[in-house]
Amino acid sequence: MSEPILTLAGLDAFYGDFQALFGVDLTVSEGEVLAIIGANGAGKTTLLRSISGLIGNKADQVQFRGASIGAERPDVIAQMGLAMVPEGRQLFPSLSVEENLMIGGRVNRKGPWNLQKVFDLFPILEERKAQASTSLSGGQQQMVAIGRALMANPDLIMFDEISLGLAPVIIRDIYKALPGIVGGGMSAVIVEQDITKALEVSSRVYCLQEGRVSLEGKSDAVSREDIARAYFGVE
Amino acid sequence: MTQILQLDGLSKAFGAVTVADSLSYTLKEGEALGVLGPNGAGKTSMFNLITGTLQPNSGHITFAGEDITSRSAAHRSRSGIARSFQVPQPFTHMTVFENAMVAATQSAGLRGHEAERLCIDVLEQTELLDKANDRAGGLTLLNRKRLELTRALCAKPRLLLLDEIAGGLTEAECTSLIATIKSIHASGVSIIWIEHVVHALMAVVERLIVIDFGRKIAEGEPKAIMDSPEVQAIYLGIEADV
Amino acid sequence: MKTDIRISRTSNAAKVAAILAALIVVILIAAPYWAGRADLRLMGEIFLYLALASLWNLLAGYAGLVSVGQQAYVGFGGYMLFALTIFAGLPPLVAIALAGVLGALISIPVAALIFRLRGAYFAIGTWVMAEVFRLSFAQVSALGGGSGTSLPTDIVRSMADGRSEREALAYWLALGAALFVVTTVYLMLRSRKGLALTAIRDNELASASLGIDIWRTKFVVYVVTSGLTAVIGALIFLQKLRISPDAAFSVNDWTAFVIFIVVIGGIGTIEGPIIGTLIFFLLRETLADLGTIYLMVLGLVAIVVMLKAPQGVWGFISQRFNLQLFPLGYRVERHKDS
Amino acid sequence: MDFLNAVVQGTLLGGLYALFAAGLSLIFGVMRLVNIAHGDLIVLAAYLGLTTTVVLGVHPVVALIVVVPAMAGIGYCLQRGVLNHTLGDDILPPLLVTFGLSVIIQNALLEGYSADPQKMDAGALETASVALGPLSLGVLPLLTFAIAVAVIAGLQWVFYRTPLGRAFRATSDNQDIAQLMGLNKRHVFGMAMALSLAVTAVAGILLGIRTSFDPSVGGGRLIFGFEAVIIGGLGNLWGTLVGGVILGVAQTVGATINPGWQLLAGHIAFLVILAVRPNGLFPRISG
Amino acid sequence: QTPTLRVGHVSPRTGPLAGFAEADDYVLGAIQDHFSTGIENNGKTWNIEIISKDSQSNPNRAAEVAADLILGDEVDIIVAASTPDTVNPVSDQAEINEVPCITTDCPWQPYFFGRNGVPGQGFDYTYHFFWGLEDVIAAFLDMWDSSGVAKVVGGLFPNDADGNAWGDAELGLPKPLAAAGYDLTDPGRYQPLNDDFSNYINAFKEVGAEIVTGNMIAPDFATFWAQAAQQGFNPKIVTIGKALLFPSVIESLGDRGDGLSSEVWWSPNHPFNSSLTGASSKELADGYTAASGRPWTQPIGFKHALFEVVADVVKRAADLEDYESIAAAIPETKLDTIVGPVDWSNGPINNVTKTPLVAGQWQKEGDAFDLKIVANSHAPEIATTGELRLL
Ligand SMILES: Nc1ncnc2c1ncn2[C@@H]1O[C@H](COP(=O)(O)OP(=O)(O)OP(=O)(O)O)[C@@H](O)[C@H]1O
Ligand SMILES: Nc1ncnc2c1ncn2[C@@H]1O[C@H](COP(=O)(O)OP(=O)(O)OP(=O)(O)O)[C@@H](O)[C@H]1O
Ligand SMILES: [Mg+2]
Ligand SMILES: [Mg+2]
Repeated sequence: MSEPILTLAGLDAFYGDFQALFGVDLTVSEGEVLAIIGANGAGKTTLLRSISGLIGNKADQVQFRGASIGAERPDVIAQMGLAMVPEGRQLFPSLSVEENLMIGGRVNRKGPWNLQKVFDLFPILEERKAQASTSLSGGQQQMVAIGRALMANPDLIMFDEISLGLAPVIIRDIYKALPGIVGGGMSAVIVEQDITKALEVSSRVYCLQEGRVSLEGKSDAVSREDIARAYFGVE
Repeated sequence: MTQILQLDGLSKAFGAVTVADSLSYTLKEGEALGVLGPNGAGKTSMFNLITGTLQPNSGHITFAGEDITSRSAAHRSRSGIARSFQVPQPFTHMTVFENAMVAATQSAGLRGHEAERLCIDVLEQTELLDKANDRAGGLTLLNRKRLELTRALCAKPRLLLLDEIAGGLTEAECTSLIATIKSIHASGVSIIWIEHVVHALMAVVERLIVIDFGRKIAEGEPKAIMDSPEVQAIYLGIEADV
Repeated sequence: MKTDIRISRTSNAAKVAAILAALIVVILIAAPYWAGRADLRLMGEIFLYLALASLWNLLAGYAGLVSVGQQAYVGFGGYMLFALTIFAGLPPLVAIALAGVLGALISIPVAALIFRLRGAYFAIGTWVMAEVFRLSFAQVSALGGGSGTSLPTDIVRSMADGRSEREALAYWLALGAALFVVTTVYLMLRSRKGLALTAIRDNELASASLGIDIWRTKFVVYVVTSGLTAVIGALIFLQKLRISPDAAFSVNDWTAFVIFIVVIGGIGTIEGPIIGTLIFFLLRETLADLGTIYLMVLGLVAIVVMLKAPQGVWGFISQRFNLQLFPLGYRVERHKDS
Repeated sequence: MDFLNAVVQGTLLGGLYALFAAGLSLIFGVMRLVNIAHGDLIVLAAYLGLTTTVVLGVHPVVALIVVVPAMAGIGYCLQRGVLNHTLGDDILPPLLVTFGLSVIIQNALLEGYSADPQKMDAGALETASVALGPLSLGVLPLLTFAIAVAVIAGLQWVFYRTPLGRAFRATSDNQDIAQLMGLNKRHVFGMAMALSLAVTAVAGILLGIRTSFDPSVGGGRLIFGFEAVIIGGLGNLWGTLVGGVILGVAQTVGATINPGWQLLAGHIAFLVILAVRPNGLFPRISG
Repeated sequence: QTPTLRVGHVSPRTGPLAGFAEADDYVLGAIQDHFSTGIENNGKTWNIEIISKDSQSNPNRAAEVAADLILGDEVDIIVAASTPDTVNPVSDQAEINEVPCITTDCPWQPYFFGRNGVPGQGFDYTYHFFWGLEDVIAAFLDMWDSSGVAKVVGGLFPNDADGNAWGDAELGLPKPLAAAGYDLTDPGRYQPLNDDFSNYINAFKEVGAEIVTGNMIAPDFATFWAQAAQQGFNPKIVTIGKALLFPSVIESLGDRGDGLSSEVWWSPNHPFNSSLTGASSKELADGYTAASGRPWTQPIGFKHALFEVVADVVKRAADLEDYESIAAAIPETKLDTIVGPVDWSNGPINNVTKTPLVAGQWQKEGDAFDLKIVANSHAPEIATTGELRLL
């Protein structure tokens, strides 16, 4: 296995005095696709928010490319090459499709992705580029959200609930695009409710339960029973 | 049995997202109904429509003989509809006991010792009595969900709406939760229960509906529903040989 | 072994505080017999500000209605005192009470309009309302228009015979108003309505789903607060003897300073306004002669407190020592009987 | 004729109000900040302009070259040093902090410049006029109106056509996600305040030419600014201009009925509009 | 041991009215120096302690500090000056708290009627010396009559204490102006800090007004005056009370300040001397300019005179320990002060006495403006220093 690009060491996370994550340890290797699964409210989104800096942590609880970033500001972390496709897409409603993509490119990192490349990946977006982002269908919005993250040319991209609320056909399209995205050596973390899909695209999987890692393993090696147990704590 | 709740062609959309699409069904007094559907199907939104946190674009809701479509959430609560929130909504700066008291005094309309007595009893039943003096903001997720149930029960509901309260429970906890809900049901309270933990649901409900994209796609006896290939495909993600 | 569960609504600290408070109140009631005229007047003013602050705290800290227009009711109450005594010939005490009733009444249509606004819009709406009050009273020439008018000395003299009796009466009225307001706020918050208010402040979504009519609850608080604020306004201008639109509807004197008091003391607590009032007057009495410097210090204190201790002085203390002098909550106590 | 004159003069007055309001509208739209000190900042700008004209002996309009960057710098520092720490769901902290600022600015000006009314001498510009049919219009009010339109058009251009504007809109839509795009929200807010106070500088200079000012006149102007912003709808800059004009016209028309109703008429117009449309006439986002 | 008599003083040191109090430090300093040896009363020397407080130009605050002085510092006499917003609240507090009070620098009508005074009854403890609206009208007419302009006047009165008094249909300008054959156009009371005077200008233009008069605060006048030019309204005489008192205001108007006129209550040319120091008006004014580097202003004389009256009352009071006795000494004053004679026995109404008033015009001489006295027929002892020029 190659060098870890991201390491979490004993990560705790809080919302006020409510603790949502308890000592999570996790690594992502260079070029790997990692899946994170878990029930509603298990803490998956919280985990991604902690990594991306939206929730402040202790500096050394999150290491990215050897730097301790746990206490960094989110914009600094973004500049370092960590991008996120947030849960529920969260496009900027006052920005057009093209502007949403352009704002993703603000960090100005060198790399293969640019506006044209994103349009090549999702041709429908080029047709709609001047439209308000809210007028798109859910699937198209998800494409914008992904394109927006890619525009930053990140080293590690994180997807939160990549297929949530999307029709099966669209989910299929999105997943079809995935290899083209992570193929170029980019590492990825994918949070997914659909376990079958999650296992299919990832090399390793973590399961969270109530803010703790309840399972970790190679995606092709974990069994359905393991997952069911890890998911609900069902014995 | 008389009917207690009737949804009649209920529709609601947020821009392009349709969360309720001509939704209609009836619930009989004392009945327990299970609701299934994939994430984002509109299940929670349906509860929001019934409790009045959302206003439908069209359609009607009748509760206990009264058309409540345009009544306030508060009115609906006082007339006997109680719910638990999927994402718990505790009064974070109040203690657990005070959270319960809000429901007992405001919704159930009880006063003084009567209200306090009810809260104590319910807290005992939901195993939160030990935490009665804790600030609700500091509870773990599990206890927050228990608090949701506690508050709903302290409102002395005729209709109880439960939104994913079994998620994340251990087997033992799940069993005791099922027992609790069964006993609530046995006391004559009508129940609608959204749950992904299917076996828990199956242990309690008498009827099941399945929702996808805001549409009711199946309704009927639980076992039959679970066995239908359509439900298997949509809900469990088991794709029938594509 | 069987456990016996009791619900307690008080604490030892609160019991001690209550005894102390009773003692202090007795001493304060006797003030006309031990304090000088100046102290009496200063204390009277402190009580009136305490009352205003407690009311604003109820409005903003509990009902979430951040109003910067409460001077509308202070001024309205003051003007009603003048109008009712000068034109209707009512005795001042009756006029003060009636000013409260009228204040509550006029706040009803006002609420109907500004309750359509939220957050910052609401705040600005209340301010505009107060301006409308100010400009409207400036058009009433019977009350002196923009120049204002003085309370005829006969009316003031009719309240009590002799200067010191009158001063004592004014003092007791102020003390009584402060006690009444603080007690009312305390009892209201301990009641069912208070539980509803606290719940609304925490989470409106959950409150509505638990049977709380949010609009009505806030409306009632607004009307009650406005009525009482008008009473305080009448008392204030009974002391001042002269009223003019700019003085009566001064946003600085009746709202900004009051907000300052509440926020410094600790918003959303009953103790906060009390502490805040004491701090405010401490600053004022020591620095007011510095003029501009005093006001700059006041501004600076407001900024520093907001940035460093947004929960205010009392919030800080009560968190530190887990102290509550006016217990509002419930504690579940278990006694083990064998 | 009376009426026509009232409407025209009111429209021009509205330009001044819109200028007072444009900066408020900008920061209100971008970060939901209610800046109570805005009126005093306008007065501060007027004093800076006065000092510049006196020290450098230049025309007030030329003083803009100094005052605009100075105010922008003050705005940026103010935002990063103080106001950023007050932002959140609660509207009280910014309210109280900017109130504190307002008191400090007012009294510091009083210390520095005394309470004497001051005025900037713009020479012939102050009294020049052009005839338009039966009406005689002051060049200064016309210029003010034109500048208001230009400033708003400029802000609109920045807002909708530049990367900075994109950053404003994105941060205003969703602060968290904007940060994930590498935007430092503190810096973005700082820039918004800088821009807002740059506009304030223009407003302050024009105010100082139009009328005499002293440290206490800021508060009275502020409320018109807020009204214009709210009438126009949150974050809608052209709406702010319309709001200013509505206020101006309501005031001058009210004054022809009875001068005592001048200000009252403006406030009443504001309340009526709110009663009918609580989100203003042209809300960009429901707020 | 010498007993101490405390004198409370309230004035607007800060805020929009601060111009009125800008010479306080100088005047009070000089008075205190003079009082340092004490004042003799019934063969006994009394120390005089002056305690001065700031009303912040706010009537609320004025009432508060007056009460502080009376109740806290327990002053034996309270004095106040500068506009009804300071004078009235202080007097009200004094009256109700039974403390002798002397005030000035506010026309007597807003003082007396603004406090709901009843003619023939008056007040028990509060006394006032200044001039009245009848004097200002007389002085204005005196100035206008000689100018030869059309007798069409535009009136600008704000809705504040001064404006309401000046514009009052019964007691203010309208009646005497009409009696003197002037045609007054008064569109109504505007709210102070007005941003637009178009409707006034329009109304004045329509009737062809050649004279503009009124009582305004400086910012409002500046707005009006600029708009008048923009909208092509060019009156020949502009005589405004209050706003045009101070040289700083005139200077801030630049060339447009030249030729504006106003009432003159006191100037270095007034032929009166201080009963305390013997200094002439010119010496007092020059003293201030030398000490502060600023031009003289009219309130200087009256502030000085206020303490002249205090000193005189202190000397004469039968029993300084008794407030009733001090109060009784005030109406018996017959004193020639630096602003003219103060004698309550010949006042126009209870508790009020008047000092002479003339009219003046600001005229530019070189770089500086000088307030020339241009009409004096009602107070011929005050010599004119210039001729009225039309704008
Ligand atoms: N802003 C917040 N304030 C308080 N608690 C929060 C907040 N956001 C999330 N939580 C709580 O933190 C816990 C973890 O939430 P998180 O959103 O990380 O779960 P998740 O695994 O992403 O769930 P889902 O599948 O529903 O997206 C939940 O109990 C949730 O209620
Ligand atoms: N206030 C809202 N505004 C816009 N969209 C909304 C709103 N509330 C819900 N939605 C959208 O409506 C859809 C249905 O949401 P809902 O919460 O009802 O789903 P659900 O069936 O309860 O899903 P889950 O099983 O994940 O809880 C989702 O796509 C959600 O994003
Ligand atoms: Mg999530
Ligand atoms: Mg749901």
